[in-house]
Amino acid sequence: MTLYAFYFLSFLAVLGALMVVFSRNPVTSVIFLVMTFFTIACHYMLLNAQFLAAVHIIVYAGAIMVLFLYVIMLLNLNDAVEQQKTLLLKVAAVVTGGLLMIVLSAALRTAEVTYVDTSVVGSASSLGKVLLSEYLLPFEAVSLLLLAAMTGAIMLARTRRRKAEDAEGGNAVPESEQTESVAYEQ
Amino acid sequence: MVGHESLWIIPLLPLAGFIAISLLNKRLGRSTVSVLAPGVVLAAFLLSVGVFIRLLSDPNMFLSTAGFTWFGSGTLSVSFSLLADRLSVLMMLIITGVGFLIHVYSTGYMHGDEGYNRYFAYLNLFIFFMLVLVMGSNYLLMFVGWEGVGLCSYLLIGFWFKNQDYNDAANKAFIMNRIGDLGMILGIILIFAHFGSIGYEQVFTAAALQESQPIITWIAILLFIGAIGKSAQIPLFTWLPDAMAGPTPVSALIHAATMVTAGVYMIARSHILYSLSPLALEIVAVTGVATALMAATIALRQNDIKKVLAYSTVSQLGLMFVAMGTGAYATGMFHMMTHAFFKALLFLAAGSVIHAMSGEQDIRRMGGLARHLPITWLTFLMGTLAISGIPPLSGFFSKDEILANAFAVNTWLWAAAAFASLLTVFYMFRLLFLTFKGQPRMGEEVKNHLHESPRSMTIPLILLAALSVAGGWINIPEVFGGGHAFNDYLAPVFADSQRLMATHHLSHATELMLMGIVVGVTVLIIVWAYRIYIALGRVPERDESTLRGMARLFNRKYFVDELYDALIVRPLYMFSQLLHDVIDRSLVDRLVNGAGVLVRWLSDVFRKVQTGNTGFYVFVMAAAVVLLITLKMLVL
Amino acid sequence: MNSSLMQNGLVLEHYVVLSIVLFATGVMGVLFRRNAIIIFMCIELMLNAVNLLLVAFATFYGDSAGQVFVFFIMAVAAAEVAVGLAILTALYSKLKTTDIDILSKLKW
Amino acid sequence: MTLTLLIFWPLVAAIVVMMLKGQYARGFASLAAFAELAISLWIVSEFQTDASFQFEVNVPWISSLGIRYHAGLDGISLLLVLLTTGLTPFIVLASDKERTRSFYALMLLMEMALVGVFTALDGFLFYVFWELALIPIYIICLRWGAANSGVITLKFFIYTLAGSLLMLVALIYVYFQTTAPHTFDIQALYEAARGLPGAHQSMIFWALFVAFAIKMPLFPFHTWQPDTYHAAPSQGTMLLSGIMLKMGVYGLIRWLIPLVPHGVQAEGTTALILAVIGVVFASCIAIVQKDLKRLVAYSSMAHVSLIAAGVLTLDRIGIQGAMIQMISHGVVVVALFYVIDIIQTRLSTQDMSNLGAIRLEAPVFATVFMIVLLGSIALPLTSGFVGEFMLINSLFRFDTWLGVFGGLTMILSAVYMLRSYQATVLGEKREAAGLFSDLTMRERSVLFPLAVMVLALGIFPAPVLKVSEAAVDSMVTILQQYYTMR
Amino acid sequence: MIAVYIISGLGILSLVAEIANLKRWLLPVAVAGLLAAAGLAAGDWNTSQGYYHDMLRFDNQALAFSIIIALTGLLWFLMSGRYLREGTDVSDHTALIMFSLVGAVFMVSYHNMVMLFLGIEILSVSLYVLAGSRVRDILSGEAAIKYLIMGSFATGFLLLGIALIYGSTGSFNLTGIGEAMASGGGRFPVYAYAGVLLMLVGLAFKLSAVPFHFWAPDVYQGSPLVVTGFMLTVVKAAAIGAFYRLFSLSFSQVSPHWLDVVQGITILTLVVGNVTAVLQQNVKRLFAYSGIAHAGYLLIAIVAPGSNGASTIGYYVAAYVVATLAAFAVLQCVSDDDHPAVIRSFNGLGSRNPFLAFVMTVSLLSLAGIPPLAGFFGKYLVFFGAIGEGHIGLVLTAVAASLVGVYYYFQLIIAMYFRPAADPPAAVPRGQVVLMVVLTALTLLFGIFVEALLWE
Repeated sequence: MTLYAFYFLSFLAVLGALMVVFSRNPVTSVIFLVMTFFTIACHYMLLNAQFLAAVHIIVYAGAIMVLFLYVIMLLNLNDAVEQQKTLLLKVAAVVTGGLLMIVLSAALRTAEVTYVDTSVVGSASSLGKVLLSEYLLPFEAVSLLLLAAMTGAIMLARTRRRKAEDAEGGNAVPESEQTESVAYEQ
Repeated sequence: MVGHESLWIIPLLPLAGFIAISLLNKRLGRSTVSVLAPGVVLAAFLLSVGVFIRLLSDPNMFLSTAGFTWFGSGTLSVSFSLLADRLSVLMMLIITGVGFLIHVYSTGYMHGDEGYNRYFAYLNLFIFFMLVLVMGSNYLLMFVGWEGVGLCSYLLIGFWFKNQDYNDAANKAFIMNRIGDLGMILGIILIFAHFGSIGYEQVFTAAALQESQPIITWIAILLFIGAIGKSAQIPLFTWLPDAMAGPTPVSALIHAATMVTAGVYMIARSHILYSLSPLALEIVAVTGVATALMAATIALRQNDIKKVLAYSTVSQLGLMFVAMGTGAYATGMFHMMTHAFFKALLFLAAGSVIHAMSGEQDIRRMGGLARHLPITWLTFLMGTLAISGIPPLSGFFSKDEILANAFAVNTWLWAAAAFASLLTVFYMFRLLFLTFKGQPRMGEEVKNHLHESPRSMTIPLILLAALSVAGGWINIPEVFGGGHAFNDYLAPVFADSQRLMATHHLSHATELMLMGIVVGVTVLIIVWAYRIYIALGRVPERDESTLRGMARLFNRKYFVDELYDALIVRPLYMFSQLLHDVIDRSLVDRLVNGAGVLVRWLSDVFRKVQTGNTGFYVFVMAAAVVLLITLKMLVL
Repeated sequence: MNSSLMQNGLVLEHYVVLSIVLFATGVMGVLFRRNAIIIFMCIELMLNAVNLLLVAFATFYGDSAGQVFVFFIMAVAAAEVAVGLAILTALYSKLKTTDIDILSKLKW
Repeated sequence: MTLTLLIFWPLVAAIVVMMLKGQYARGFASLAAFAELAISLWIVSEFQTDASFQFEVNVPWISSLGIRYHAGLDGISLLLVLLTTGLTPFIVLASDKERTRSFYALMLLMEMALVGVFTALDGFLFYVFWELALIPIYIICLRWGAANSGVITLKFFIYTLAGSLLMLVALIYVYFQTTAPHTFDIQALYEAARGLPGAHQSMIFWALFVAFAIKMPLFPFHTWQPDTYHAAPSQGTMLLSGIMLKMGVYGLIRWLIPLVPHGVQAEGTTALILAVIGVVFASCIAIVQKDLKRLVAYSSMAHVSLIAAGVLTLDRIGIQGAMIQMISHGVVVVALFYVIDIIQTRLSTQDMSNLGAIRLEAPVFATVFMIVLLGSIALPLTSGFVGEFMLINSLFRFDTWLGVFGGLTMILSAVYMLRSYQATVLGEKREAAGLFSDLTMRERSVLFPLAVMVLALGIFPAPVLKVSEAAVDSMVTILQQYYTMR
Repeated sequence: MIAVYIISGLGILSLVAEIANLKRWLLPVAVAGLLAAAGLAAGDWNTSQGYYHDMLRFDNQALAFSIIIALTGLLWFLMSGRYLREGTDVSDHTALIMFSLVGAVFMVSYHNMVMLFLGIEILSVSLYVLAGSRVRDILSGEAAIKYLIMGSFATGFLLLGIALIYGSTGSFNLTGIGEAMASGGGRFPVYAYAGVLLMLVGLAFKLSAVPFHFWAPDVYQGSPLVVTGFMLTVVKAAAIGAFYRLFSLSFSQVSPHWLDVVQGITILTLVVGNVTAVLQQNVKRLFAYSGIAHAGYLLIAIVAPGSNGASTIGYYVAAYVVATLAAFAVLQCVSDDDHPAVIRSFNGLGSRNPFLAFVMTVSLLSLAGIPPLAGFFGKYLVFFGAIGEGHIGLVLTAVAASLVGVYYYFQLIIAMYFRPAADPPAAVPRGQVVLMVVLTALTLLFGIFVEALLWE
């Protein structure tokens, strides 16, 4: 039973992934990616990692994908026709991806069949214990990472805004810089 | 007999003269130089006489100095020390004696030349090196003198350095000598390798105890190559006629009397090595006779007064080598000595002629000079008679002995040598007649300036003429009841060889007969020459291109210069150019630069791979991963 | 140990293969597309494949560490996406495109 | 301590020169160089002529890698140190007044590196000095060289660097063969390398030989040389040819032959043949050169090839000949290049076809030139002869034909040197040629001592030979023992 | 460990400084803080302490690299003070640099894969932003986006590798992994081996080793000058530190499974890095390739660490960092981000400003590996180790490659001293003079006191 669920979910996950790649419309890609994420969350459930599954949905579907959608909407990309690669490059991409799959699968083939025991898995509390004891430092480090990302994103946005303001203000930017920025835009 | 440090004074005197003149060049007046330069040589001569007298007392006596170690390493040790035995003192006497006379002569001849001081400096330096050559106590010192005189010869041939032809002649002389010198130095190295020493004493003592063996032949041949170069034998003789570019006294001193005979001296010095090697002796003799013939034939058709004498010198040197090659070392030395007298005389007299003719050297523009230059004429006549072997002049005795020895060894050798010496008679008298007799053929202006040379020049002429006449009398053969004094004098020197060589003894009758034939034919030739050049008044054509056959061959010196030019000089330059253009620049250097070009090319390729396209970069990364996993996990 | 695991029949190797397939699909996507946003999405796909693999291994070993690692990956993914999209929007305001193949001024 | 002073005094002086005002630079630099000469002469006076290393200093530098600051002098080193300290003052004196102070500082740096190379007894130290010598000369050639010197000097630099890196690899390899704890000490390296099997020794031989051959340079590693000599300023050329190429020969004697005797035995003949080819090759090419500097460059190559050939015969006469010939060649070639420099500055050309009749106006110059030239063509009683005789001697006894070919240099050197003399000094004055004033006092102060050295070395070479005799003897003896044991 | 706190604190402080208007004090505080961090790290020498359940372990190797990173950061601040001050977002920049320094310290002191991963990401995320910080410059944006895409892509491989290794060994701890590897690769050896290769790919990317180097030239060229300087020094130091740490602590037992690969990558890196640099005209790009090339030399030390690989790498990195910073300090004086330096820009620098030319020459000579400068000893130590382990072929390749290196470094020297000056004399700010003197002196002194800089 579980095995069939596994196969079904796997099928959906792979299908979703392929659709992400091959969809022309970015929004469609996003939808399929969300689908894949859901199937992966289901896999987590299968593996008895309920808490992780929940977090996964929240973070990926709830946050990251929304961000993607937001940017797509913001930049109005959903109806922009994306330049396609040439057929040759596409074939090369598919071949490379396929080869990577085949090669890795072949390389990672083990002689034995190993079953996964789902009984001894950490719940939210067990995970929390590990996370806040053994993995306390990385936990804090992630805060640094997020802080850095935040700072960076803000810095980029702020600089751009300031530049835009300068452009409006006119005389705030020296003549030479203005001409240069024009030159770069060409 | 070590410890005669006073020997040093003899070579050092002329060296001091050289140093004084060259350092004080501008500050020394001509008159000072005129005294100083001949003075030191005269002093050296007098000291040599002193040595000579000391050596006369004891046949086996020799003097040597302790000297100092020049250089050395391991078993090689070269000492800088001098040695005087009967052989070297003979040479010293000739060098300083004739040298002195020529110095005196030069004070007149070079009068008015702007390089007067320089000239005498070189001349003194030459005397120094020549003395080192003959007085050195080992082969390397001989080599020092050997190359040193070569240098002086180079400097003096190119004395008038503004003339590039003269410079070319000087270069030619030096380089040809160097070819011989290479042989000589290799010979010396072989001596060192074989005997473990290069000192005369050690080598000769050791050699005297040895059997004949190939290595000694090689030594003898290599040394002889040196002699070929220095004494202008086939195939290295062409520099000597060109060397006439130098001032005439130089030709007399260096290219007739002393330096060119160094080869003869060298063989006399190394006689034991040659005596041990019959093959080497044969080579010496054959080379000598061939050179004698060749040079004599060439001389027949030369029209430059000095060139004729130069070829004559080559020819006479050939005769000396014939003597050496027949093992008659003393005879060779004897001829060397008489030749020094009469050839120096002839050159100086020729110089006197040139001096009078305002530099003209072509005998076709001379004639009838006997009236204007009586002393020169007479002395030149003496010289000519001497070289022609007219008894009882010096040349007769020396040449006769050579022929006699040659006859004893090989009749053909004798025939060739005799023929060469008869040719000598012809071209010498041709020269004499064309120069001094017949109708004057020079221009009026030259004719009006004709004058006998100053005293400083004529006195040496007279003295040398006297020596040319009387020089042979010290070695009057037994046939004429003489004591063979000269041979006896040198006998101790060659004693070791004497034991090794089979003694050829001609009966007096044969000897007399040979003499008779040669002298008889000589007289006939003189008459013939007189007939052609005086009675018939035949003067050689101005246009030499009309000459045909043998005459052309002789006139153009067998085309040897052209041959060398085509076979050696040009190919060498072409080969060098080829090495430079093809091997050096195009091959080796291009290989080296090719590495750079390759790197730049690769750089360009690698650079272009960096397309700036992120998709491509990612693709390469993914492909690399695939490749990596495949190779590492699946294949290997 | 094996016998007790037979019950639910989940095979570790299956997860490995699934992860690899998802990962390879992500890689393919990165190679296949020119739109930077899609490429980011494909990279998310790759990271998720790794997540799945980690969870499978964590379950196999009964070790929470693997699952904890997944948290960190998620956090990093979020941060990367945030920064990435920030850069992208910044660039978009100049270029009016998210096509990465146009960005090839830096080369050679 | 004395030795440390000897090595590092030029460095101190170089720093001082950099601080001086420009116009005092040459004066101080030459004073410093003469001071260095004085130090080296003092060392000579204290030197015992035996085979031992004297004035040794030996302190740790990088002890975890077995690297020490270990330097000392035996006769072989001392001679080359003397050559360096003896020539540098004259090269400094020979420089134009206009040169900036960094020029003199670089020269002094160069002197330091050279003295270091000749005294280092630690493989690593040797290497460091070896490379160090390259930098100043590179900069000198680059900055004060001809218009096209950029590419040429870079080629020179990379080429020599290639060789020396090979040498470094070989030295490190040998280092690891020493008994633990590994060390770069020369004796330890000797022992370690001598114990290696033949094939390894051969590899090491070639790695080191190529390094040294490039430096000298030997055929076919020479192509950097004529261009570099030509492009470099004359002082650079003097340093390069007078002293620097001796580094290669010194390397052969100190760091190659005793290190891998078996390798030398197996491969030395090939190397020797290359050297002899080089003699003839370079001499022939010198004949057809039109540019004086190139001519002397090739002649220098011919001479050094002969030196290398003599060393490779492993004969004590050959090695001693090489020693004296190195000194002689240094003196002669520095003088020759200075002569060319004088011609160049007077007449702005060094092409022989544009020259002639200098003697008319400058007899002193012509005479000095002649003396130096005679030294170059190895006339007896000049410095060149003794060495050349000993070299040809060893070569001829090693192999007859090699000796004959090597001996051709006697003839060929006469051909090209006399040709150059005739073309520049003799003959009729060309109309185009400018006035050639005779030597100035400064030029005399350089050329006269050099000319005197040419003659003095030719007449009294024994003291010089004596210095290195014991060291060479002991080296040859050790070699022979090694061969008989093997 | 205190160093990590201090640097993190400095990062947060600089964000606070923006609000509290303390910007004027920011740079001095940053410099002092980094100095303190380095000093404190030095104080922990020989303690080899693990922190937070062995997440980080400050053994000597980690300490040495931490010190190098902190000091490099310090020197970098001295170099780019002007750039930071002139932009208004000094606090953002400082914060990001500080964070990336923290990431770098994690990378060289991690004892758990998590910390490696987080260290790399903290470093990278900060740098993605810094690379793109010249928003008005498209090239800067291009650099950022390229860096980001390829960096994340490479992270994917790194993570897959970590996951596979975890799958086989059941551990993220380096010691645990090392033990499992030693006992035959853990539960599923093939996973472990594949994991090693994939991690190798991920780290090779960070190190910009060929063929994972493509991002480097473009990103380095497009980024602001000072950021390029930072990436070339700190990132390179951190990457090789991480690389060495992982492969020496965890993977050394399975070296047959990666050694030949690293060798191949090394050779490729040496050749491609050096050769491609030959024709570069843009100096930043030239240094990018030079950076790739130096990664190649550093990789030799991974292949053949010898008895003391960590200190070899440490020394090499220190020498490299000092020389590169000096070069960038000069570069900053002769060019700016709007007028990127090309080789021509250096024409006649020898006469325009002899001091700058001298500094540049020394640093270039050091980079080229000419004795007695620090760079030479770095190369020497690397070759030394390799020859000791018999990798002669590798060393000969490196030798040939460094000859090519001489060629392109000397192009600059030739330009400085030989080509006629076109531009007016270059001015040097006083603070920079001190920095350059210090850097040049370090380059010289490192060469003399090699011993003092090596540790067991």
